[in-house]
Amino acid sequence: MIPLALFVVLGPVAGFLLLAGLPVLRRSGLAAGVVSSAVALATLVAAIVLLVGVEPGAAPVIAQIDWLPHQGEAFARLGVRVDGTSAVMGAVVALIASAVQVYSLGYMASEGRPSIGRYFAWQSLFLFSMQTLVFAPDLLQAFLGWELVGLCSYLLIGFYYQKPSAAKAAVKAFWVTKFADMGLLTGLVLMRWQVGSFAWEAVQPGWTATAIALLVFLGAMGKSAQFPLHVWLPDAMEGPTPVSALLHAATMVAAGVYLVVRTWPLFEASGVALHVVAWVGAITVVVAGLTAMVQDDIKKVLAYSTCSQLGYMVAALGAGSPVAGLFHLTNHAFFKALLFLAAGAAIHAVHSNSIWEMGGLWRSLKGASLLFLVGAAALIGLPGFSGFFSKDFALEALAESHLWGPFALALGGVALTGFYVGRVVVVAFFRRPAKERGRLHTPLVMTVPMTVLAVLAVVGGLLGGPIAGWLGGAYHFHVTPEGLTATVLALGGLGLATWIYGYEGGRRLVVLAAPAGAFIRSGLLDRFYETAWRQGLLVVAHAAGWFDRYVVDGVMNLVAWSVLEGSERTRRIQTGRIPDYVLAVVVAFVVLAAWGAVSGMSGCGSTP
Amino acid sequence: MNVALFVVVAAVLLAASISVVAGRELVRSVLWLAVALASTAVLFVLLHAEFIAAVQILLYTGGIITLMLFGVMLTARITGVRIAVGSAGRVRGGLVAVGVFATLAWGILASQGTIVAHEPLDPESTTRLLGAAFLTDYLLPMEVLSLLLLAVMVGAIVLARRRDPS
Amino acid sequence: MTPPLTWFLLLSAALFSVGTYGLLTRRNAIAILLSIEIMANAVNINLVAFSRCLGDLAGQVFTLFAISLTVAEVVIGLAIVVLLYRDRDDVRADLADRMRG
Amino acid sequence: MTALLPLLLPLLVLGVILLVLVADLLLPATDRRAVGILAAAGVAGTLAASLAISPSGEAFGGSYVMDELTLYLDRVFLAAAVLGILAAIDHADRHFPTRQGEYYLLLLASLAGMLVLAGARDLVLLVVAFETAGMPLYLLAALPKSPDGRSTEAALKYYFVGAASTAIALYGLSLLYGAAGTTRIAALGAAPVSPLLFVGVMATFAGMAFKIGLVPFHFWVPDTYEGASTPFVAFLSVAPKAAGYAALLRILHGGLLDHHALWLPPLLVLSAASMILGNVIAIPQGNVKRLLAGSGIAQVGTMLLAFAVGTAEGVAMLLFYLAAYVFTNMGAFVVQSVMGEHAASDDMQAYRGLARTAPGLALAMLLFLLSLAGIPFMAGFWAKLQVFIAVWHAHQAALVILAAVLAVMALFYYLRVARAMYIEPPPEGAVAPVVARPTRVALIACVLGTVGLGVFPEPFVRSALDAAALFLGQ
Repeated sequence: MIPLALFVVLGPVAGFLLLAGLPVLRRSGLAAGVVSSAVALATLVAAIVLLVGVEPGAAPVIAQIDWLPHQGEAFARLGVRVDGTSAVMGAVVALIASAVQVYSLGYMASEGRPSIGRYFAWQSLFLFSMQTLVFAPDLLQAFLGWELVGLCSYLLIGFYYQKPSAAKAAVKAFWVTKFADMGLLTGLVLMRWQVGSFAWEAVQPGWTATAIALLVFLGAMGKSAQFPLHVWLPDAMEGPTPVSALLHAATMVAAGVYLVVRTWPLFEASGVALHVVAWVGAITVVVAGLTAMVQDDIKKVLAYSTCSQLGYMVAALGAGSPVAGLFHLTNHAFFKALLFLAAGAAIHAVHSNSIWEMGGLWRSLKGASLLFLVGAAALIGLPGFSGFFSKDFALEALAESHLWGPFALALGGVALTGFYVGRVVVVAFFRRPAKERGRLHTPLVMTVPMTVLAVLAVVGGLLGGPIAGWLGGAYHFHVTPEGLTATVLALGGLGLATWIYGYEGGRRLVVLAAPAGAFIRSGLLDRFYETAWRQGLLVVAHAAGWFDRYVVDGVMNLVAWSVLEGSERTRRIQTGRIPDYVLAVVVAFVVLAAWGAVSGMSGCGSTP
Repeated sequence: MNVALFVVVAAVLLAASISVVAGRELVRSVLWLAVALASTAVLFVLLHAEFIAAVQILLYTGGIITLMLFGVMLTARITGVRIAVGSAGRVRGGLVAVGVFATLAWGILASQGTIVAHEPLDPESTTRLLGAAFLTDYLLPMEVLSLLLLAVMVGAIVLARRRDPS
Repeated sequence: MTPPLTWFLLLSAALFSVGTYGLLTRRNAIAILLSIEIMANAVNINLVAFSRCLGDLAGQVFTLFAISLTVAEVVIGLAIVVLLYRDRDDVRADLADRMRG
Repeated sequence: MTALLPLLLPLLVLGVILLVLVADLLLPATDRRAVGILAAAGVAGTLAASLAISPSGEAFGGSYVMDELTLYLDRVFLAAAVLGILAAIDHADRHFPTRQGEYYLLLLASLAGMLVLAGARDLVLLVVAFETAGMPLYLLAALPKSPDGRSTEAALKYYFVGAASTAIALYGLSLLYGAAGTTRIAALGAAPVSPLLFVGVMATFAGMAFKIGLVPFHFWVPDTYEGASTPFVAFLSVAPKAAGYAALLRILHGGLLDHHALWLPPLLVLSAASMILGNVIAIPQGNVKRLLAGSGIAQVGTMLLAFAVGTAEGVAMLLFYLAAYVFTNMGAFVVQSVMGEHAASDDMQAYRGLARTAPGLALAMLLFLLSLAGIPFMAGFWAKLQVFIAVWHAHQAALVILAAVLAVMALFYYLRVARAMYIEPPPEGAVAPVVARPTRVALIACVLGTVGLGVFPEPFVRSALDAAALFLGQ
């Protein structure tokens, strides 16, 4: 079991070193991609074999070496830890990474050859970093992986370095997540100090648990884009679309959720921390969902949607159900990666990110459109699709723990999800296109990985039982009132979007909105909806967007600006004149000497 | 008697030092420094450190003053002997200097009596003991110092040499 | 009888302060060097006075080393000042402010 | 002869100095590149010897000791000197071919002073060694003369701040001697507590802190770094700081640890001030050398934190930090020396698109920057983290948090260089800078050190812990 795990972790780094060390291979372009993808697929096979081999409820298997001595016992260790949680996450990461790398072979084909080599080298490095984090035997190694994925994210967001906006986005992502990481680092130090260990299970009740848990959660908020630290994620969409699918939808952003799942004993020990987690998650669901409603860039819609869905996972954790969190994480990885890849195919075909410039893709890009719709259905949570099961499970967990505030927010988020997904689907795929275009084509190498993900997005609900088993919990699907409510709300949001945006376009999806449609056609509600929509929801959505751009973003910018301005001013005390420099020395001497005289006076005459 | 001598020498020393830092003419400042260093040597004799006093006169007063005058001549157009030196920020400097003195004096006065006086060294044997100390306990700093002096000499010559021969 | 130790220490402190005054107000580089000499001289008075009071030889040894170090330092200072003079025909230290910020 | 065994390393360096002098005499004035190579090889040999020997005890009646601390610090100095000489060889050969012998003589004299300083247990020896380590540096700052006179200005500022500080330090030491009645450091702690003793301690600290570049004794740092020749600055930015800490460790920890509570508060204040102001200085800089100067001020502030807490753990982590800093900071300056030579300017613009024109050089710089920023798997990460932990253990949580926050700020300016290299395109017709062979060797050594200490910190941390524990007798 350990050799397999080691292969899953170290295989990609071998790939990376191969690409980094052999310039010939790196510059060859697609050959580099094939090597990298082959390594990823090999680790996928290993990860699946590993996962199947893990007995539900078995004790974790750990192999590690001492890394850093520290007055007696080892301060840090390196190694792998195989248990249900890491095996599930490892398999999900390997799967999405493989799919994305294979897809990239087609998507990136038109880039320059050295760029392709560079891209795949970073991809391999990312996979290694992520698996280092996933299989980490303790918090310290996880932190190392955590920092490394941050670095890869920075490099991959800035991949199109010619674009100033991409460069800016990369820096911003680094800044915001770094800020959060400092919380995590402080948590680490606090943990080492108070608990004396970096072990996952390490916990000490009382205020320490709360403090450490909140600091760890601050790190998780940064990486998992939780309000108000989510501002970097939409900007991160400047990176290539497959990168968005892998890092910024399926795996890296989920690392925060994974981290909380791993340090679960800590959170369990602190009711306060759990409440904070639940509220932050629920608020993120709604804020990000509202913002997604008014985005024109298809990737931005998906990015805010990712924030929002991560909010569900976090809220589920806050409700005390890591199983629900990890379950939704898995399903979300499938369908959100699928959505991004399909959106990438659309962007690739029409050379624009704007949904208003797409239109009519259903006719011209049949395959990718169908795949997008599958992903959309899973995202909305239409009954039978994967998202339906895991989202309901999360809602159920919130209801069971009587967190009614977050529950209400999360339920509202379901309607918002239905709306913004419906809007994208209708506008980009069914509306009459601005200009006619012929049949567009998606290469097979891109279609196959999407199809695999689509199948998983449909049947992902079946994974609930096994995942719960591996985590030592339980999951049985059963119909609940909150599940039914959620379904109705989702359909309502979808219907509303269809009705508003599908007016002159095709009414093909109107059947989905049939329940709402009957009322709508009555004419009376017509105006009411129109008004409510214009005056109410849209204003709120725009306000959320405005708040995001000018207040949350603005505060970040203000901090950066004032630091810059402050240092510009401070610069002037460096006058360049020797008398001023010497003055500083002498004045400091006087002050220090005065301190010495005062402190020496206190114990005058005594001998130690 | 000694107390009176001390007061006189201290007054001369202080006055000379003030002239060094406050005078308006560089060459005079250098000469005032010579006076200050020489009166310090008298102070050393008062403290029965004759050897140090001798070194002070020979190496310090002689060497430093020569060097300084040399420096003054090198860096001034030697048309006139008067080289005016400006001072700036006198108020600022004066305040800081008063602060320095106040702090140090406070520390010194507050520590009165903490230093226990011992039997003074026998002035006759001091010089001999000094020589022995340099060859035994203080041989290492002596050797390190010689390396430093070598380096400084070579470095200063290279720096001050007018131009690279190449 | 030799005056008490404190007198010597106070004199030395006064000289040290006079030196810092020159250090802070002088503009000519050589004049700054002179001020530093005054400060170094104060140190020597301290050391010899302590040596006398403690009846300890180390103070005098220390003084000799301190004198040597000060001489070495002055040599370096003058070499740099000469270099400065060649560059800009002036030895005012406060004019050397091309680099700042 | 066995009496001199503890002084083996300084004696070996003395031998190298003689070799250099002879070689300088024998070689023709037109080609003296071999002098530098000889010096580097000699110091490298001494470094190898330092790795082979074990502490051999006291010499000269206990005024000097070769203990674990001395040996550890000596290795740091020797490594810095090897790198400093290697980095200077090409520069010296190009800009002052006939004065190479003098350059290395001064550098080696400074090195010998540092080697003795590390083991000094007597105030007289300590101050002589401290000045021997320090004075040649004033000359070295001025020796490779830049045509625009900046090197002279750099040396002038360094010299005057240094000379004023020396006077203050000597004054402080004279008070220490008087208050304790002896020049033996070990006896300082037994002296009766008096204002004079602590005025002496603080004056000594104030007089020596300029060497480390702590705020507010730091003003010379950016100007001198900017004006002096970059290969020399690489050495200056590391070795004298380690020497300053060595001297202060010997005095404060070796002699006055019992009075720790009295000297802790001002040091903590200076540490916080250094970390804050250093970052503030670095942020707006477009000149890479000034940026690194600011960064260095912040870094020594962090080191002072480990120094100030007065525990064996803190001392150990300071020692490890110094070792990590040698490779990391010198590496960054060596890259800068190549870039400055190439672009004839120290502006950050020179780095644009370096990842495309010279990927190896860019990667090396990236590694150094990441290490300075404290990113995992780099030497600087362990250094920072362990200092934080040591300081936390010493119940100074607020300062740990301040340092962590400032570390985030620091990323901003480190990443500006990284961005210029990796994200901005190279200017039209940009060509790769030439890296001379000795410089290349120095760079590879720095990369190996930065990554090596990041991946296998164990032996270094262990020896730092041993050295600190034995030094403090804990």
